[in-house]
Amino acid sequence: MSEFKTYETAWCPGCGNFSILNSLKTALEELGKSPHEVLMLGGIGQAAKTPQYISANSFCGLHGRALPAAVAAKIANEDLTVIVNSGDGDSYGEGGNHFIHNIRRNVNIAHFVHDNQIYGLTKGQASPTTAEGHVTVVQTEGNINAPLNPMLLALASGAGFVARGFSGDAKQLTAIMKAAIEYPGYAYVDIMQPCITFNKINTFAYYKNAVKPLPEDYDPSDKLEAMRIAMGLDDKIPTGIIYREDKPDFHKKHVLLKDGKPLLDQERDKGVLDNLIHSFI
Amino acid sequence: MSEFKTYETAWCPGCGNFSILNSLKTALEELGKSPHEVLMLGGIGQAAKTPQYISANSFCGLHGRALPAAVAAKIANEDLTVIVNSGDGDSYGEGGNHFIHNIRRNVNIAHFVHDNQIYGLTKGQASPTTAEGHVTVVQTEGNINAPLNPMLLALASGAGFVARGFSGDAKQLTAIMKAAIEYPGYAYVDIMQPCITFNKINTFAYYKNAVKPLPEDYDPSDKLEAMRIAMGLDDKIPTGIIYREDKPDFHKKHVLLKDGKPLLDQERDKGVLDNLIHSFI
Amino acid sequence: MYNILVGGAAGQGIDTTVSILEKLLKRSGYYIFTTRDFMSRVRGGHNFSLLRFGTEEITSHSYILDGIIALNEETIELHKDKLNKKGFILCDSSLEYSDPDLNIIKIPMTQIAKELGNIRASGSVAVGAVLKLFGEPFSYVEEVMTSQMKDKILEVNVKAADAGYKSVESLFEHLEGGFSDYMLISGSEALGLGAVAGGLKFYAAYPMSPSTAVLEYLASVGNSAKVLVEQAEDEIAAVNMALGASFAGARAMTGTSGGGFCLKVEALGFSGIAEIPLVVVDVQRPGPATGLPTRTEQSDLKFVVSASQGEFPRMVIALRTQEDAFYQTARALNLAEKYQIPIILLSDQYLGDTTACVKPYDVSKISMVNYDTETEGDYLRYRLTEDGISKRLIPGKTKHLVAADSDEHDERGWITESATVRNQMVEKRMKKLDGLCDELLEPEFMGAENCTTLLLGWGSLSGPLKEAVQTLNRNGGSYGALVFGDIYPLPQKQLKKYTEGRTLINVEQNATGQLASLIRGETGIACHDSILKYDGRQITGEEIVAQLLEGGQKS
Amino acid sequence: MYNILVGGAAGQGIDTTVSILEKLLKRSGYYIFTTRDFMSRVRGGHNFSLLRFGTEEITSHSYILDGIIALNEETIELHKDKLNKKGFILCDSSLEYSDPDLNIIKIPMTQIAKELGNIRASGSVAVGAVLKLFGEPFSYVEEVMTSQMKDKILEVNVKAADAGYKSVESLFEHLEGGFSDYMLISGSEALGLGAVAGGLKFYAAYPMSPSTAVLEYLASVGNSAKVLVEQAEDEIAAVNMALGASFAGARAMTGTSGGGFCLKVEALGFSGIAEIPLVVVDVQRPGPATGLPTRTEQSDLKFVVSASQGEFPRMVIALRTQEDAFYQTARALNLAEKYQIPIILLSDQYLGDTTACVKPYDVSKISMVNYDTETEGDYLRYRLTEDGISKRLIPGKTKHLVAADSDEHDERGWITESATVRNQMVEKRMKKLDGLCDELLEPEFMGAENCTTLLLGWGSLSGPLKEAVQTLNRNGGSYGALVFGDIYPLPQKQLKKYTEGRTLINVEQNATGQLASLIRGETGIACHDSILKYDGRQITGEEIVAQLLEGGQKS
Ligand SMILES: Cc1ncc(C[n+]2csc(CCOP(=O)(O)OP(=O)(O)O)c2C)c(N)n1
Ligand SMILES: Cc1ncc(C[n+]2csc(CCOP(=O)(O)OP(=O)(O)O)c2C)c(N)n1
Ligand code: SF4
Ligand code: SF4
Ligand SMILES: [Mg+2]
Ligand SMILES: [Mg+2]
Repeated sequence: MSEFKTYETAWCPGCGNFSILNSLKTALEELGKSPHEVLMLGGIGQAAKTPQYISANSFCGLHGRALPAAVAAKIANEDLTVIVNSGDGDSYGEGGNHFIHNIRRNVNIAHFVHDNQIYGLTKGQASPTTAEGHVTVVQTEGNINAPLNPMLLALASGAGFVARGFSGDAKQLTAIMKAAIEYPGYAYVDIMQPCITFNKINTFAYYKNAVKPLPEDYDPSDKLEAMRIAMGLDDKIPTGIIYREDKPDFHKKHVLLKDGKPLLDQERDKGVLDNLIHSFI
Repeated sequence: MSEFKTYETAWCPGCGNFSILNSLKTALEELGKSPHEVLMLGGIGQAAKTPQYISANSFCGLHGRALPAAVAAKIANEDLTVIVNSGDGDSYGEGGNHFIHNIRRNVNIAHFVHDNQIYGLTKGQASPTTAEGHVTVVQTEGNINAPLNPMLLALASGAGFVARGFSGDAKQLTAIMKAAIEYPGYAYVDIMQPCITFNKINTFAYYKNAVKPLPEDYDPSDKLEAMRIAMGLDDKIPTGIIYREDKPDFHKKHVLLKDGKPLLDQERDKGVLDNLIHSFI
Repeated sequence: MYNILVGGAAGQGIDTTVSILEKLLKRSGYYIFTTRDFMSRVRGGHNFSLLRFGTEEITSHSYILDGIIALNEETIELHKDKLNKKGFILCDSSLEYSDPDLNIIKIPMTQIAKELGNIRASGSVAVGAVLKLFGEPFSYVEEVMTSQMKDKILEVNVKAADAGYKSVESLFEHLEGGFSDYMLISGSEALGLGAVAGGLKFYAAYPMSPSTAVLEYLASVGNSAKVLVEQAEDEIAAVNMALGASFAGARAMTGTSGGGFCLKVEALGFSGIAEIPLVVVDVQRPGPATGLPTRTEQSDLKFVVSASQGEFPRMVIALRTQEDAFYQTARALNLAEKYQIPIILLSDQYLGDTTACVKPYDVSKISMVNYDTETEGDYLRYRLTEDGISKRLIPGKTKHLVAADSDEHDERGWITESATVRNQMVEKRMKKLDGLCDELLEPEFMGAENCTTLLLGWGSLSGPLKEAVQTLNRNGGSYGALVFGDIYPLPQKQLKKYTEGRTLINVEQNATGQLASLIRGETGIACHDSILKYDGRQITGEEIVAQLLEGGQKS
Repeated sequence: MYNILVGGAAGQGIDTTVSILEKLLKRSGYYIFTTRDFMSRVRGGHNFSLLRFGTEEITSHSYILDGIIALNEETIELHKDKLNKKGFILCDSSLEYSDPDLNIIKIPMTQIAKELGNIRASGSVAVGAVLKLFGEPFSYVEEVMTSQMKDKILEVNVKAADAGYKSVESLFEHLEGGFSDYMLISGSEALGLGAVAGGLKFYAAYPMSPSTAVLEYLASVGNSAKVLVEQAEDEIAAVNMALGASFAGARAMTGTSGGGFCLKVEALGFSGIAEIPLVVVDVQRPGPATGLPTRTEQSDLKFVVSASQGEFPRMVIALRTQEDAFYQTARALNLAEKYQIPIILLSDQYLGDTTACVKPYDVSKISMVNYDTETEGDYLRYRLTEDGISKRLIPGKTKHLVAADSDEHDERGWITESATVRNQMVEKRMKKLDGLCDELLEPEFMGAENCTTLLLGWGSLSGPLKEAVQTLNRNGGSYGALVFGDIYPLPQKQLKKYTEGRTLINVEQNATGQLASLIRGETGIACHDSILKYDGRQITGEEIVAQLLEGGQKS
């Protein structure tokens, strides 16, 4: 069996990131992946250190910029299983533009956002998902900006796989992750994760009490219903795969990739360069 | 009566921008604004030149960055009527992150996006709203990225005023603009605008045939219905105010601004500085 | 040598007319050099192209004209003073302009085109007329037009050219040149083609004048050349896509102009510390900020040599000519791979949009370097080595695991806070410069070996400087010029050899003399005087000569 | 003078312990200088603070210790070699570490705290013990703790300190200093406070270590100081918000560290061409890219002096001390307004996070400059003037219309493509440098006027250099130092005066000697040798001395 080791981490003992890392390892192992086939990417942040803590190829890039690197790596070599793990600040704040536009691109990667509703690594400022009224070192009077609804944003931007997990529900999270990794396109999962050090509002107990898995018979193919659910009109936060749609991914639509040969292995036809040069004569 | 002159423009004769500019002038005049009370901002692009072509205070900033400058100008001086005119590339491409986050901020400005579904000034590359399959100088096989649905994106991001206009329907557009300028919060209008030079798909005739004003009795306060409409499931493109919600804007929520005194006119209490210095002793 | 100007408003078809004319003239043997001067607008305003052609190499544009093809009256007003005594003005009969001192040739272009059933063919009437005016045969028209336009409009355009040809008498005689087998290519196309030759697999960019020409060229050949060209949502995405692709094994490049370069600066340092090969093209235009979007300047040099926080090895290559643009781009991609560093290619609007004749590129001159494919035993991505270069494996192409990190890291690529490892890694990275410095290309020397005055320049001023030095020396001057291509790290051998005891004058297309300042900072050598131009229009060889002879240059 | 180290893992409360201790010691008259060395993690790892206190000004940290307060064993292992002969180690009784050669004082801190009912009060036990060890009175404990903690935990902490106080015997004697009326402030707080004093109304930033301290300080005083502090969605938004606010009349600043600065580069040029006052703070940390996020370096100098495409006037001020941080920030905001230019303040983690004593700031020393309020007749925002400065009116505060444009523009602020206007505008903007150069502050000279060796440094190396020069000269050396605050444009008078005929050694916290290279590029003056450190830890005065005496520095 393939094995994904965990290395020593720099996370706080008790941090929700540990369970997310565990679920990820289990998911990869259950999918029968080998470490060298997998490329893990992150930006900068506590969550974004995940690629350093698991035995796989790793790419810890710039804050907010994991997605463009990830989709391009997948474009370069579709044989890689490409997974991004990053924080809510990284993914929705600094990286917000890449989030909405890579949904449009629909490259076959999985994106796991460790959403602790706070900036962890920089020690406790509001993130885009921090609740209104939440007092921090910077938001001294309580956050006055309406929190982003990432589920709704992803749906509105046209994502084909939209799910929500909770670090405290390993079984469900592992199942979601497996489905996301196997989904042929951009698969997005927002994972609620307690930050025990800097978020004293959205604690483990808070999430534990707030979440409710979607019913077994929930039909994730109805977009309008998914948006209704994502709007959060119900009193519990639904977890599970909220929306799933089958549609061609970037590779299937791109003339250079649709034949299935990885870009980096494609040889240029002989004479092409001469022809190009000749076209200027 | 106040008067908003038009200066000589560098737009192509026949461009949809002219009608938008006209509607804007009419709206401002009908609202009784004086040029010096109005601050017009744009990024870079054909649409973004609008502030140069009307007699008002003007700020033509960086490509994609009109919104942050605009909201900060309004924060600095709420007596200004602040309006952003910019293109689809400027607003949703380069400026996408500012778009979603300024919706969260909800500062009282109006944002008019001249959406010609193309990059005009740079001569015809796909913009975020360019249709799938549209062939351009860069998208030589036709655009394969799913176009952004800006109405839905704005709604999902929590905008309180979401409308769509068409440059060819001056009457409706003027009315929408007036409502947007008067709306106390971030008011967003996507305006369909033919680019006669670089977009041969979404022509005046195309839009003319595609649009359909929302029914008179349409209730813009139902968000789920607004999202359904914005999803574009109906065969016509609805125009008008799709969603409108009354909620406190940034100024009402901010402890320094809620009393209504413009920030730039606020005097610091005497002795504050001494106290601050003293707090370190 | 002849020189004609084609001018009018944006949208009047100057580009098409010029592009057919230059191809026809090359076909008939001429050396071609065509520059483009246009405004940042799509319709209206005033644009023009200068088409210079002759029987020897031409390296600069010139404002001394043999003819003006005026698509509107403004063109005549603006440019008539530049006409030679023998010079003509060709325009449509509908223009009311008249001046007994000028040789104005009016032909009913629009009317002819209208009669032929396609008003847009009026440019072809002008093409035909120009051919005749310069004593050219009509024979290549059909061949060249076939390669330039869609079948259905071919016939009417050929007819229009024929009508134009018949409507005037010859004024100049045909000169016999040997350049019909040369390429005719713009700097930006040459850059794109060089990238293809250098093994490019992935190009990501966001449109920005004047760099868009590179994006569009690559997009046009991507399918056949197997280069995936992706338009990014912004420049930050573009450069981070290039890094992701490069890390994953697809040779990658990104391109932009000043403002877009700003947004890529953070990623330069990431390429530096994570040792991911990256080539970034900056096609310069006048700044600051939006500046003059469609014009030219050389004012990003100091910016790009030190852009990004912290310190890491990098290389900056200034492209001088349509030849450089090809070979140096190919070389840059391979050096980036070899040293695992970011390389910046500096072009500018002048070079990028100017078409010139060049000898067909010889692909065998390019030395290709590839990433490593496998390694025995333990693999350390950032292994400390003698020359600072560690084996670069590609993730998924080996059983070993490959890491990249923008934090300081150890040999495995894992985050470290160790002071010792930090020092080792800084030194490892900087050591790569030793190897790189050994293979720097010295600046090109042109002119008289024993000159008394040495002009210093870089990049696209190469051509105007070459013409200036030739003119000056032909008239008894004692001038030389050193023109930098590789510019950072700064090659110093020629500099030390040629500057000694000479009057040094830097000639630059900027306001502060950035090359002079770089040279002084790196070598202590100070220039005595400078010729600086920063109005967005490239200086000509003739202007350099005039400024030197009048001694009016600023110091 | 005494020097103690408080060390342990992140999350063990080092900061609180040190911050109470330093306030107590200052209250009792000492001059305080506390530096912080910590890792980029929230829990675990190894962090420490160095608290130096004495009866005279202290300008550098030191690794020669009188005591170690060890919150874990690792701290002892890592630092015991730095102890003086008389030095002690204070730790919890639960630590098993023992070494007969060391004076290890174990007290049951955790147990005492537990017994008092609050395990987190164990740090206060240590505080009490340290006070006693240094022969300090207990009397200020309650007063200082009241200002530092919430009421409900006050009592238990005072009791804990008391228990600690009683658990040890004095080892050192109290020294009588005169600094109890001084401020004790960190560089980043001083910067924030200076901004308030300089008229700041709007601060926008995105969190990034180590600049976050400025953001957090300003956020904490924003309500009373009437400064609106906005956390932006990214750094690009932050700087463009600052520009929007500044244009609209609210004095504005934005702050960040290296990577975030990259994202603000494009806006610098916009500030330059549109002449919108802007102050950008860069609290440097080791690069490239993410580098070592919580450590220190001076490696952004060359980057910031030429960041952004094109050419425009700018000023760069390096902050040297907690005094500079206040006055120069206030000055920067006013100079930015006066010259309508971007000004960059360079701080670094060392300065930003170090707390030191300073004489209470004197607000009357700040000269305030305001924008213009009205003008007669026609208003031209970019009117060509003698000194390049045009009247800046605020939109809405006048009947005139005010324009800003990132494109090249005419006097009204409208887009232009005219070569003449372009030249005028470039020259107008650059002319502002003349005025600015006239009011540059020369570098501070320290040491012997007739020295033979001159050390050159900038920014936060000021303190360590000062100590080094004093030590060297005290021991018969002949050293001087020139330390730059205003650094770009480079003030040259002192430089010319002091460099002549002396051995020049640049001392910098970077790998390439950026100041030396800047000086050479601007003046031709070359350094003979250099001391460079780039492991993320600031060099001490003592290390500079040692390197100079051993002559082991790199050249
Ligand atoms: C360009 C840039 N800006 C800012 C930072 C500082 N920074 C590092 S991580 C981070 C935010 C972390 O928050 P999040 O993404 O939610 O991750 P978490 O630590 O909470 O897991 C920030 C602002 C940076 N490294 N680079
Ligand atoms: C940083 C930066 N990137 C790119 C550009 C080039 N640019 C100018 S306008 C524009 C897009 C214009 O498209 P849009 O916003 O839709 O406006 P339109 O011209 O269609 O009205 C681009 C890419 C720029 N000026 N700055
Ligand atoms: S700070 Fe929060 S997110 Fe970061 S490791 Fe600690 S608990 Fe986890
Ligand atoms: S290019 Fe298109 S958008 Fe621009 S002015 Fe012309 S018609 Fe209008
Ligand atoms: Mg987070
Ligand atoms: Mg557009």
